[in-house]
Amino acid sequence: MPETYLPTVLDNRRLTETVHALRLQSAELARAARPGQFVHIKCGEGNLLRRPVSICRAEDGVLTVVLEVRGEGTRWLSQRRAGDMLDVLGPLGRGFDLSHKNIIVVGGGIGVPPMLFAARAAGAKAAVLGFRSRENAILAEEFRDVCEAVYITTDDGSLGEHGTVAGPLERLLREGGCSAVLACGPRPMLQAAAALAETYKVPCQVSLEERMGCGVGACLVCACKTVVDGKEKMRRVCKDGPVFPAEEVVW
Amino acid sequence: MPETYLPTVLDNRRLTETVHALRLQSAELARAARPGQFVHIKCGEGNLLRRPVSICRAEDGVLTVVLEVRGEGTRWLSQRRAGDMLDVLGPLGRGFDLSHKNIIVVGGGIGVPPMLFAARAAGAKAAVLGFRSRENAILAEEFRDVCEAVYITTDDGSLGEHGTVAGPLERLLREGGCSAVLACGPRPMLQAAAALAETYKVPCQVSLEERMGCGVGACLVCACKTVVDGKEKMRRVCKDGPVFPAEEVVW
Amino acid sequence: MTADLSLIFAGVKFKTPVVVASGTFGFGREYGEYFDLNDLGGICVKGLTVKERPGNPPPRIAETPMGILNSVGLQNPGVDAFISGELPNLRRFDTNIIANISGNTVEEYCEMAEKLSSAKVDLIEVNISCPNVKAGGLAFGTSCQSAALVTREVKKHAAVPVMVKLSPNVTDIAEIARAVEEAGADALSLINTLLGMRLNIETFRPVLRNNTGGLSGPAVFPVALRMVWQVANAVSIPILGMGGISTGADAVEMLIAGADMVSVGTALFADPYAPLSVTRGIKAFMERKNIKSVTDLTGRILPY
Amino acid sequence: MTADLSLIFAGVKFKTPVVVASGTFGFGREYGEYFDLNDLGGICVKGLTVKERPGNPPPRIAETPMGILNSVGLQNPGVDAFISGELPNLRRFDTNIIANISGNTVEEYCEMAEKLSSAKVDLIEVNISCPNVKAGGLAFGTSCQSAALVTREVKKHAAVPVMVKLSPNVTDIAEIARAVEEAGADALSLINTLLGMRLNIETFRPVLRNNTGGLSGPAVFPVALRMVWQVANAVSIPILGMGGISTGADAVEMLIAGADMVSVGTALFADPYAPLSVTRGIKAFMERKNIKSVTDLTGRILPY
Ligand SMILES: Cc1cc2nc3c(=O)[nH]c(=O)nc-3n(C[C@H](O)[C@H](O)[C@H](O)COP(=O)(O)OP(=O)(O)OC[C@H]3O[C@@H](n4cnc5c(N)ncnc54)[C@H](O)[C@@H]3O)c2cc1C
Ligand SMILES: Cc1cc2nc3c(=O)[nH]c(=O)nc-3n(C[C@H](O)[C@H](O)[C@H](O)COP(=O)(O)OP(=O)(O)OC[C@H]3O[C@@H](n4cnc5c(N)ncnc54)[C@H](O)[C@@H]3O)c2cc1C
Ligand SMILES: Cc1cc2nc3c(=O)[nH]c(=O)nc-3n(C[C@H](O)[C@H](O)[C@H](O)COP(=O)(O)O)c2cc1C
Ligand SMILES: Cc1cc2nc3c(=O)[nH]c(=O)nc-3n(C[C@H](O)[C@H](O)[C@H](O)COP(=O)(O)O)c2cc1C
Ligand code: FES
Ligand code: FES
Repeated sequence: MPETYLPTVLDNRRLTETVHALRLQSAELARAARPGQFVHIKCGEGNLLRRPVSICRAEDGVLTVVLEVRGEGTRWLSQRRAGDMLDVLGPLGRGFDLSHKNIIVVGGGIGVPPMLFAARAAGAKAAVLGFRSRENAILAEEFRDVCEAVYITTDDGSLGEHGTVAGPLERLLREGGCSAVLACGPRPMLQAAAALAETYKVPCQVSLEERMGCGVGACLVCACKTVVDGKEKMRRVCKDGPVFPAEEVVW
Repeated sequence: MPETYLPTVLDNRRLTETVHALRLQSAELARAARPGQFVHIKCGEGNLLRRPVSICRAEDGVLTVVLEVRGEGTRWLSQRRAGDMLDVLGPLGRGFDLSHKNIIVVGGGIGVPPMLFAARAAGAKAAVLGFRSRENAILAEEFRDVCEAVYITTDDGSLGEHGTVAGPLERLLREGGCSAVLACGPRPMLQAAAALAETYKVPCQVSLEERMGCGVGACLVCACKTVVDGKEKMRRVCKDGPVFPAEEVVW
Repeated sequence: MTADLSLIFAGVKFKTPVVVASGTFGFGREYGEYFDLNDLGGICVKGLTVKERPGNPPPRIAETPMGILNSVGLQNPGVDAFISGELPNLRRFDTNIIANISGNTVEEYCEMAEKLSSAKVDLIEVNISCPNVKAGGLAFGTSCQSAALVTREVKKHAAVPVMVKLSPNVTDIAEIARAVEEAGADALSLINTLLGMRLNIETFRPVLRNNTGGLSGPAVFPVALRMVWQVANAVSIPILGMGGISTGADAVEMLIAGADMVSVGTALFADPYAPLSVTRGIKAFMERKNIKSVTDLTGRILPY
Repeated sequence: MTADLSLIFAGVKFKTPVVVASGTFGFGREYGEYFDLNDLGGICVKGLTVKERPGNPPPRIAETPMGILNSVGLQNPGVDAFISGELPNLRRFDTNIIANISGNTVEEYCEMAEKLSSAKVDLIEVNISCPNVKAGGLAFGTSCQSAALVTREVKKHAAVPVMVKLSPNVTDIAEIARAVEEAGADALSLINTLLGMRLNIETFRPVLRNNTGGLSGPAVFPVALRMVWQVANAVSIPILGMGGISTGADAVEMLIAGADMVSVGTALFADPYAPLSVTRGIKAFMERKNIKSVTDLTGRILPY
């Protein structure tokens, strides 16, 4: 059941210049969390709205989130220290359908963390991770621990393959033997992954982002356009998603 | 010169259930402070306006303020810990005129702290301090260190004399030999002190309170009605006061 | 002493004076996972239109200092789908259901009022103040004539009490309140959102895809309180006050200013339990002040 | 690249587009102790009236979520005392002096405009939007007719450019802006404060002795921004935008929305140096974005 919890920060580890991993102590959150779900975190008194952050790991009573400083809210979060208490609503949303064998997970930038949770839970066949540059790469070791193969690409070629995730993903799909693509990252990346998966007739699930109000499905501000049974339908990223079958998304 | 400073909290000592003494490290503030002046303190991101708080002591690079929890702002202040930084504008306002011999200082409730600064600076002859009850009494020892005599009254008689400051003050004035009364506290107390001083033809100065905006004299929200040269005049508690000659105040 | 929070509002009995605001609570299903809907005085459901509406394109929300802007644009399944698909579920709870309606024409308002009366909602809230749609909405709410016209016609078609929701984007809200009262409204609710805007300075684009949106949340509370006071002085029908209420103390202020009941909206987004803590806060205040009935709080203001 | 912050506004040269808002800066003496007044684009002085006014009784201020309510009620020494006692001091600085005037009658506005023109202030700001006084003020600002009338008459008596300050407490601010432009105004400033209220629930009393007051500060920023955008789309005379600006980013938003200059008011109370940091913030933004002249920022919004 989603609920409001007041977990304590166990530690705050800086992964890159702007990305922090926070481990939160909460048996309930860790137990209830599913890959692809997110939590909605209150970021200080100054900010009225909570901030949605994906769950990166949930184990042994500890929930890990990885966040990039983008504005005031994420800056406030990045400054939390061990012992601080957070106000967290969650876990929220519909996560990934992991009832597939031989899953490829695809993550781009700050879309990488939730894919670790999915990869771990699914025992993914391969992970394809895209970053801007070597300095922005995160969690590569963790993926190597849980995936059979990990492919890294960078926009500037400073780490792994030069280019986008599309390269390794296409090769993997061409090789065959994979039965689902799961992706989170910037919209163009999701669109490219979905297009490739379609070409190779592999089902694809994408995790979308949208600005949120309530986070629980009541206010309808996080709408995204989808097609269900040939009919256009506005659905809620927070409640019907954030994960959607790629073929339902109107890009 | 008044300025904005970012002093560090040296310690936060709880004096009663709701009253805290904060010592702030700031050579500049301590050097510039005069008895009767106040500082304007930012109380967290949630509160737009600063809060005016009188200076209780200023010595050796340390400024002491004593505050009572009344609402959100003072609650926030009361929760500051050693090492925290405050945003303080000051010292502000016109303080007491101490160019008198044999001064009697009168304080009531949370109006007591600024009188300690005045008593210490003036080497006051006597202090008359009024509290609701024994539990609310503060700073009595400190006054004994700097005044020849200290009289305490409580509304319920649980400490010192039963009644208000008017009792001891009238006796002291009747005895004679005092040349000025300086007072800070609730309005009815100030009015009573002023009336007694007038009866005994002793000049009296009172420190007023009003809700403030800028704190520096620019916005005119802290107006109080005074009479100067027989003419009514709105004056600014923050800049023309908080200390006014009692005979100029329109009660 | 146990404070009595119940009251009769526009002829309808409410267990508590705390309802949830239209558009912030969907049709009750989502927050129903968090607390017992039986604990609410009432539920104003998401704004309904004659036909299904997809609403405006996203982004539909922007944050502002102690407020939010929304431009949902009345996304809803249409009045018929509400009656068949949502109302039966809501009816399982012992709380009042207030149907919020927005029409493109006076006829549309009337059509919905008829259908919802037959479906036996407890109250109809006539929204003439939505700032996020082109036709209808705000246009009806900014002149006395059109506000009165909608009210009069809806009253002819409604078999349940009619409450009219006023816009704060007007020069004189009391004047409109009086016009609506004269036209036969059973109650008033206010305020809807204040029209506002935010820009992204990196892209020079509005944050909202709709350019502008409606401001709600604590930032608007002092404006809402002033308007409730002005309207309470102008009319004698009951008032549902809202706009930025997030604590019991806020609600008490609103009641004292002249509201008979209060709505909690945006506060839900920070705290899903806000309507319950607001209710508890009102009760605690009454007991501390020895006020027996919540009706004794309404309009208790002592103006200078 | 060094960004050029200077501009011509209503025919007057300004060093920077940042001025301080009327009523928040007195006559410059107090904040002049904190920073060099030469660093300001201009100073809008405290609202002036023909005769000295004591203002409203205190309390005159209340805090609200990210905002304040004030009910000063135009306390000022009168226009003559300003000209003889304050203007000479202000004239020592290389910054523009904008005289803000409020009349009980059209004649009073004209009388002040004449005197201040002779005294050679740089601009006259006609306040038809003060919510804190009974006569004059807001009454003139809520109808097109009266707003246009005041503007037309003041223009006949003013020998310096005339800027009219609009009220946000209206249904359609663009309509009033157009009326004032047609009546000959050289510029517009907006917004004045939104009428609001707070209560003390312990005493059932309004916090302000005047019952209501004017809301300013960050809470009103999204409303101010929307109004500046609407007015910029409606008129071609320059706009001084204000309402809740406290950072360089806020000011940039306001300029992009269509303001030619911005005012900083309430932000001073939290930070006396706010006008300087706002100026620096605009400059840094322009340099980062490679925008040469601040006039290239104005109205650069890309609406959907
Ligand atoms: C389902 C979901 C999962 C996410 N998971 C992560 C994650 O694991 N790690 C991470 O670093 N970020 C994640 N994000 C993005 C993160 O929510 C935003 O970066 C964050 O809200 C920005 O807040 P701010 O105050 O720092 O920025 P500001 O720009 O100051 O925020 C202003 C407002 O816009 C909203 N907003 C701004 N950017 C976004 C965005 N990209 N998505 C949604 N709302 C936004 C904010 O929530 C806030 O309401 C996720 C977003 C969604 C929708
Ligand atoms: C010159 C001066 C000196 C003061 N010295 C002291 C002192 O040494 N110790 C101390 O404990 N208190 C002092 N006070 C009172 C103190 O400023 C208020 O108790 C405090 O501002 C309350 O803020 P709050 O947020 O806790 O209360 P809230 O009631 O939540 O405050 C709401 C608003 O009202 C204002 N306000 C409320 N009460 C007062 C008040 N009595 N005076 C002025 N503004 C008020 C606040 O500043 C704030 O803007 C002094 C006041 C003045 C004017
Ligand atoms: C996301 C959102 C959607 C809303 N939708 C509606 C609506 O459909 N009909 C309506 O009358 N008011 C709608 N409102 C306005 C609220 O009902 C309420 O009048 C306003 O938000 C002020 O109250 P608050 O500050 O407590 O939220 C909406 C408000 C929000 C925030
Ligand atoms: C204390 C105070 C006094 C004011 N007095 C005046 C005034 O005399 N004349 C006027 O035109 N506006 C007056 N205003 C309004 C401001 O000039 C400005 O329009 C408004 O505060 C919005 O800007 P801000 O949010 O930056 O303060 C006053 C505002 C405040 C807060
Ligand atoms: S954020 Fe409210 S419905 Fe998704
Ligand atoms: S608080 Fe602004 S003049 Fe005193």
